[in-house]
Amino acid sequence: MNIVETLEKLWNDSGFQSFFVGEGWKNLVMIAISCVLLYLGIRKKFEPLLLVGIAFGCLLVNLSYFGPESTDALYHPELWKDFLDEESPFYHSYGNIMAHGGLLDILYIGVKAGIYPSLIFLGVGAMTDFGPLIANPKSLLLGAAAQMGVFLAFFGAVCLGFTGNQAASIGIIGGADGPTAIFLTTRLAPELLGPIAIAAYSYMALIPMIQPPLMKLLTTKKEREVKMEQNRNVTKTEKIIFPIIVAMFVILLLPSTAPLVGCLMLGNLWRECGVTERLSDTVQNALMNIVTVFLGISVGATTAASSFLNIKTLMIIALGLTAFAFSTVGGLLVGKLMYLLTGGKVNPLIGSAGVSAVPMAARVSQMEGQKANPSNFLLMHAMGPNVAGVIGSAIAAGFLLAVFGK
Amino acid sequence: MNIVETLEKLWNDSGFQSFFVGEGWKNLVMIAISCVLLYLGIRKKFEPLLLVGIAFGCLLVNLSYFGPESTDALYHPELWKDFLDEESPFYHSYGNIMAHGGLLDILYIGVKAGIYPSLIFLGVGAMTDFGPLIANPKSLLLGAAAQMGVFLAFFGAVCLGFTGNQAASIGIIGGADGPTAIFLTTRLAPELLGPIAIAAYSYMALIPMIQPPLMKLLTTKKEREVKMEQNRNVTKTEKIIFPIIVAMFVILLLPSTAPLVGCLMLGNLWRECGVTERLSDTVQNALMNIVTVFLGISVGATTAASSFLNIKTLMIIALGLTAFAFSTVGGLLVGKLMYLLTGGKVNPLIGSAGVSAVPMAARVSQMEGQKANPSNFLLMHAMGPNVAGVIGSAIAAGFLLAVFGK
Amino acid sequence: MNIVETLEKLWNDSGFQSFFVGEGWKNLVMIAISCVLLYLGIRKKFEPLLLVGIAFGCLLVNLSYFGPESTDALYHPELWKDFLDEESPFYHSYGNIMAHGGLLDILYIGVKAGIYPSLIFLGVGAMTDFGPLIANPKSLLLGAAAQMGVFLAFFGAVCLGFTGNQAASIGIIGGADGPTAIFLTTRLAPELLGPIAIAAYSYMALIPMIQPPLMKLLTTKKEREVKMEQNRNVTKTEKIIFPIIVAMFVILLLPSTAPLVGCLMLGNLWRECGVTERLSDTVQNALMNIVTVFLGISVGATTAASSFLNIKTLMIIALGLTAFAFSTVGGLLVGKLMYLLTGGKVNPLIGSAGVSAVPMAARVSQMEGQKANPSNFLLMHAMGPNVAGVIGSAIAAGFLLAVFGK
Amino acid sequence: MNINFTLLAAQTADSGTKMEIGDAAITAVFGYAVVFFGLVLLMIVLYITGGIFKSKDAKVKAQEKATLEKVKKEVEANPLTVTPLALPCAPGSAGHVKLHGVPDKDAAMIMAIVADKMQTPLNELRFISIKEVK
Amino acid sequence: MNINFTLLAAQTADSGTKMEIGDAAITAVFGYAVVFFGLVLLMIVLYITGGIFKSKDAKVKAQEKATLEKVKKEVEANPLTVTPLALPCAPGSAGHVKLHGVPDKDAAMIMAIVADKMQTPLNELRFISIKEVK
Amino acid sequence: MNINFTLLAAQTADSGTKMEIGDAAITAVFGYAVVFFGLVLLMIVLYITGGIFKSKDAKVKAQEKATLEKVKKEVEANPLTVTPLALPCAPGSAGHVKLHGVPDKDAAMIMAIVADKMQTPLNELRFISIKEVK
Ligand code: NA
Ligand code: NA
Ligand code: NA
Repeated sequence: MNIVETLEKLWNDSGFQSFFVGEGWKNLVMIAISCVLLYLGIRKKFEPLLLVGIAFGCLLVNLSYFGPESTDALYHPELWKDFLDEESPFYHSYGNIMAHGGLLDILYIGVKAGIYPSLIFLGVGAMTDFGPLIANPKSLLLGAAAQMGVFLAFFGAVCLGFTGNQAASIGIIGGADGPTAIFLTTRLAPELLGPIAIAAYSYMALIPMIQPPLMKLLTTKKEREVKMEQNRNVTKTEKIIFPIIVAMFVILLLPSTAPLVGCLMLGNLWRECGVTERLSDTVQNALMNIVTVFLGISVGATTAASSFLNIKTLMIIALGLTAFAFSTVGGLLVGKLMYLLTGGKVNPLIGSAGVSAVPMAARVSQMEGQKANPSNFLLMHAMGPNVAGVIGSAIAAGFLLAVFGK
Repeated sequence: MNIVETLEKLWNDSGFQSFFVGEGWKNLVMIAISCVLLYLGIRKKFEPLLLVGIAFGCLLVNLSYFGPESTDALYHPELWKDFLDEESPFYHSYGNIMAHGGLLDILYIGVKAGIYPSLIFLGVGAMTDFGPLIANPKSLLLGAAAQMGVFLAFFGAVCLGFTGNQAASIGIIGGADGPTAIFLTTRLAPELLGPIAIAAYSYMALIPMIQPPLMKLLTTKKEREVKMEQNRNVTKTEKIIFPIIVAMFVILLLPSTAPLVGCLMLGNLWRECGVTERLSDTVQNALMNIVTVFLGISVGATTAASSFLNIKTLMIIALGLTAFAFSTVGGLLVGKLMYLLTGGKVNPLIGSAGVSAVPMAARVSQMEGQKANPSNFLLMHAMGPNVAGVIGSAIAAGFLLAVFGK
Repeated sequence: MNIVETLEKLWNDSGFQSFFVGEGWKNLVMIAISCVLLYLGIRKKFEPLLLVGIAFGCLLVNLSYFGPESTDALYHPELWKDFLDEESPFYHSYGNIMAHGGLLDILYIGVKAGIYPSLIFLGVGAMTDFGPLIANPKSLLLGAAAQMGVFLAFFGAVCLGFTGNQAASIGIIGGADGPTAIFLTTRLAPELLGPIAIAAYSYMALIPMIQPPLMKLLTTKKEREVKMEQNRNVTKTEKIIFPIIVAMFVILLLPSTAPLVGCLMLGNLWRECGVTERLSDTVQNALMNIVTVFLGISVGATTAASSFLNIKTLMIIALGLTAFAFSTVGGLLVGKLMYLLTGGKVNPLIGSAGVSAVPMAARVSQMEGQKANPSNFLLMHAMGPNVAGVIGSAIAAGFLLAVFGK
Repeated sequence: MNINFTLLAAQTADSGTKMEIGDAAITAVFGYAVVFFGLVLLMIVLYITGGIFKSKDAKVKAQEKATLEKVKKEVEANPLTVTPLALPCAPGSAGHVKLHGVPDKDAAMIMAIVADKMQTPLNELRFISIKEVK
Repeated sequence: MNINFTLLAAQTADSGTKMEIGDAAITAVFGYAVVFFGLVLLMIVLYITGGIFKSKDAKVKAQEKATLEKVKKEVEANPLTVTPLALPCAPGSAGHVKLHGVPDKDAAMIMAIVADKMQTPLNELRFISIKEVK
Repeated sequence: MNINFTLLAAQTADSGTKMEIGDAAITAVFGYAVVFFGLVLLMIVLYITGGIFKSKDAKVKAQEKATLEKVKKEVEANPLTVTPLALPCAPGSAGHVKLHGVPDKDAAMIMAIVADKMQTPLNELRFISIKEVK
């Protein structure tokens, strides 16, 4: 044990000097970005449950990882490179990750294996009341229409030079559904997970700023003033049968949606069936929170400087905004169509709620409706397309997975 | 990307057409069975916490798995075949399951490794008051007697042509203890897990229908009318020492019971020791519910059509009923013996509670006792054999594991 | 199936006879020790949340493991020997553990991979109010001073013939921080995990007996009577910024501290940021309790007789006490120095709280202060050094890890 | 610390292959169509199952209407009575309550607290009277 | 999609080997005997440890009996008093309470709520009087 | 069961290598120094950031002092009023309350219960009066 050697080792390991070696300055930039994300999450309340974790994960990885020699890092991109490399002896070896990974590598296994998004969907299902959708099945058309941004952004991304897999992952940002976006991106283009997850959650939080201008642009005041009839009552039995039916049809149509749609509907069945409150409560709370903790920090870990700081990230941010905007437009246009076809019984403002982002988008519809006509209560009507949008995004993801997945 | 090819791929993947290929119709049958199980769980309240999950797992796997080419399936029986095949390069490789499995394959790892049943027993221990058993140790004789069905059904299964391992797994249905049955079957005959788990949980729910006729048949009205003396008080210290002693003696006798009995007794110690409420609460609630979620759907996943729809399943269902009936009979007969030996101080109705199925079987004893004599309160007396039955089943499982396990 | 063979097999497997074969008597001794630990945990309330689990894990492993032929054992030291042996085909193979391990082997994976201590630190962070430290940053000096025992015990252990790795693990007992001790020992000297964990938790419980004599010995009555000025108010923003800053500086300085300090500070950020109560609550309760359950029993499992019953364990217990004592002394001495330098404004009793053991050591300072002067309220002043001690121990562990880790 | 940044860059290799813009356009249109196909299919199924339940629903609604009108009349007859249907948190309605010198909001709060504490929906409890103690 | 169903069938191969019926009978009887052996062993141990604690128990019981009788007398002396020993959820007894025009069940509910809220067993709280406010 | 205890002993091989006592002494001193270095660094950073926030703090304190004094005056003017600032569990202060024949501790309890139930800090609730019903 030579004192000079030890001192040297400590100095070499230390992040303070790494900033000034090679591309270490990029880590400084990423640390600044993580602080901005923390500010957005905490002060601006941008989906803080996930964004604070993602931002802190980003901070941790950029404090501890300066390249493959950072053996103490919490996350090791090169291990995951081996994992994906068919030539490597560690191809598809989670054992290698467990044995040589840091804490965030190990937590990331749950993202990679698609466990966390599925478990979160169990909780989302247990929190979602599909009643407004069952009462008004044509909401599903709006939920479908509002996937427009997914496919437009996909097309745009291909035009900008992204591969098919990457473009599909970027497109799904327009689904406005965090877990779905993470699930698809992990499978199709894991190298883009960091920016895509951040874009997805940030834009979801920005829904109240993104949607209103488009809503005013695309609808007339008369349309926005439309009051809708009260929905019919939905019986308990219908609510119980609904998740079973949806699981059947959607999974048969697109088996690749099974993990997401299956979990969403199982969670919903536990919620509605009336004899499993314990489980419904646990998947909404303890389990969902634990998974959110793990998901947040491990997604944040994928933002190691080298893979985040490039022009692609900027493109993803731009394409993500496009995706959100056009999904809104898609929903509004079909909303207008329904307004016309029903002779003015449907308020087109509920179309934009089809992007999902439950329940934020539905609240935006409610607010805009009330601005046009203070006695207008669109919330429950907008909840139909809103929850339909979750199913719609899952189907869009299933399609992209079927086409681009191995 | 050829549009026709894509369309064809989507069509080939889709479950809609798979029903009409080869043995795909069997999946339709299984889907119908899963709906029946959902009905039993939700409307008939057959142990819904597990049965709803099992049934939905069954639904999901039969919607997504139509044979080894269903790469998007949630569960892949062929991966588990490789896992058990000594010749396969993936023999005993959980890594292969993680890398190539679906969501339910991955959750099933916890079943396969015996984790879930053990963790559930932590919670069961924390929920169980062994006081009535400590107050009245001869309850243990009834708990032992009520394992009769286990061994009779085992014998019957061998006669019907099952292997020793399979017969042991079928027999344990008579232990009326879901986690124990799952634990043993996973180790001895995993190919039968689906039907055995479903039989075990369904018959537990049917205890109030299976037991009363046998109770009336085997006891006289005079016997049923017997009022029993109040149990002595049990001190806090005795309750603390009890789990330690039981763990010691049972594990020394049969080390193969260690995971189940060890966890049961640790959970109970946390309950009784008075300084670990936090842990007692967590293993009863958050942890137990999370494990129940995972256990239910992954056990359900083992009901892929090809392994469920055969004559063996029907035999298992018949043998399981035999097992429950004869366990009840065993308990009642020894109850009658105790009635005779104590000069009429013991009501033989408490014998049937020895099958465990806590606390349902004890409630049935209470009900039947009150029918014979409205001022009769057998509940606390029946709780003794009832909790003894849990230990009895664990010992029976330990014996079968020692004989048939590798 | 030969009946005599079966009987013989059952007898051979049984623990009853194993006590009298070879070194089986050592298991009896360990069982007695586990009962003593249970007594200390339950009756004497020595950190019962962990000690009851550790003691029961110790009981379970010594009831079921009598050497490599105990295939039904809950924990298999020889599997972990292979895991650490570079020559073995199972070197660093968690897959081998999963496939051939018992329940406690599998739960122990979370210890080995460093997951449990990190997750516990998430909860500790969410439970800790760093306000008193922020109000009074010079508390950090006391938190640093109170690591004296760590390095003295390290030196003592080397003198007694321990290797560098082992000495480092023994020294960290003086950090008075259970998860940190477990984290470091698992990485540097896993063969000593059992005794080190037990010593660490036991001495933490003994703080109210270890510290007061030293406090009286090293301080004058006049010093102990000093009343301190009220701390300044700390704003919400400062509390939010604190965990971010600490994570930055400590991880940059010593990247090996990242899992512990990162998790501690993330938990604290969730606590303070005001928009993530759900997560803060979950990491303090459900998640922390679940991890405590797993950590306790799997740490207990490492106390298989052969590795626990030797002279080293006694040395560790003696060195651990030394470590605690000198950490207390270190804190008190710097406390006295601050008393002198501030002209008597700092009560040196708050120095001993720097050993961490939150909040016990701070309460001891409060009690001793009040004994000297009944109107003295040192608690909030002692909380500063107390929480600083947690960071101090993490830095000490990071240093030792950087020097001795691979 | 001399990091091989070429290697590092290689870690972020692109997944999948580039595709033609024409193919992308077809895929996009086709995908959007599949989403519509799936959700329209589901819509049809829901209309079918919904049809089965609507007849039951009609009966239930008729019954409810009657109850509501009855309550309305009572409320009109007694202007001090509140029907806390608008309570944001507690599910269900709570019949009606006489309030003596207690603001409506406070009464609603007290009722919600008690209902919450007792794990009972408000409509299974009857509050006869809430009076501020002076 | 041409699935190899022979392969599929092979996936559900039987675990273990067939056994003779005679062996099965012996194993069954023997197994049942082992279960009895284990639980009888445990019974003996419990009787031994139980014996140690029974003497203590005797003392405790004597004490409790005295207390109960005292309470009984008080109750008989004051017919309006309730001893909510039969409360299903709240642990412990709550001494006795005077009720003025409030049904017993309601009083028990209120007491259980407050005790539950305060995380205090009922026997550490004393309710002097519960009166309906008219 | 013939266990190979040599093998067993080998399982607990020592991690790492022996070290010289001199090296150990240097490492120990050096390690202690690193801990001080780290925490002193942190202390400096905290003093810097703390400085930024102290000016704000000063303003806040001034404001609070004024409020406290106002409350004090009111309390002195009305001896029956309690300011439950010392409540151990409930955060925040609750203004002041008139108590009629109810012990302070009971009143504080009731307020804490209600505040806890309503998930509202006490300072957002106003209790006008708590009176024991006789
Ligand atoms: Na969507
Ligand atoms: Na049983
Ligand atoms: Na410390």
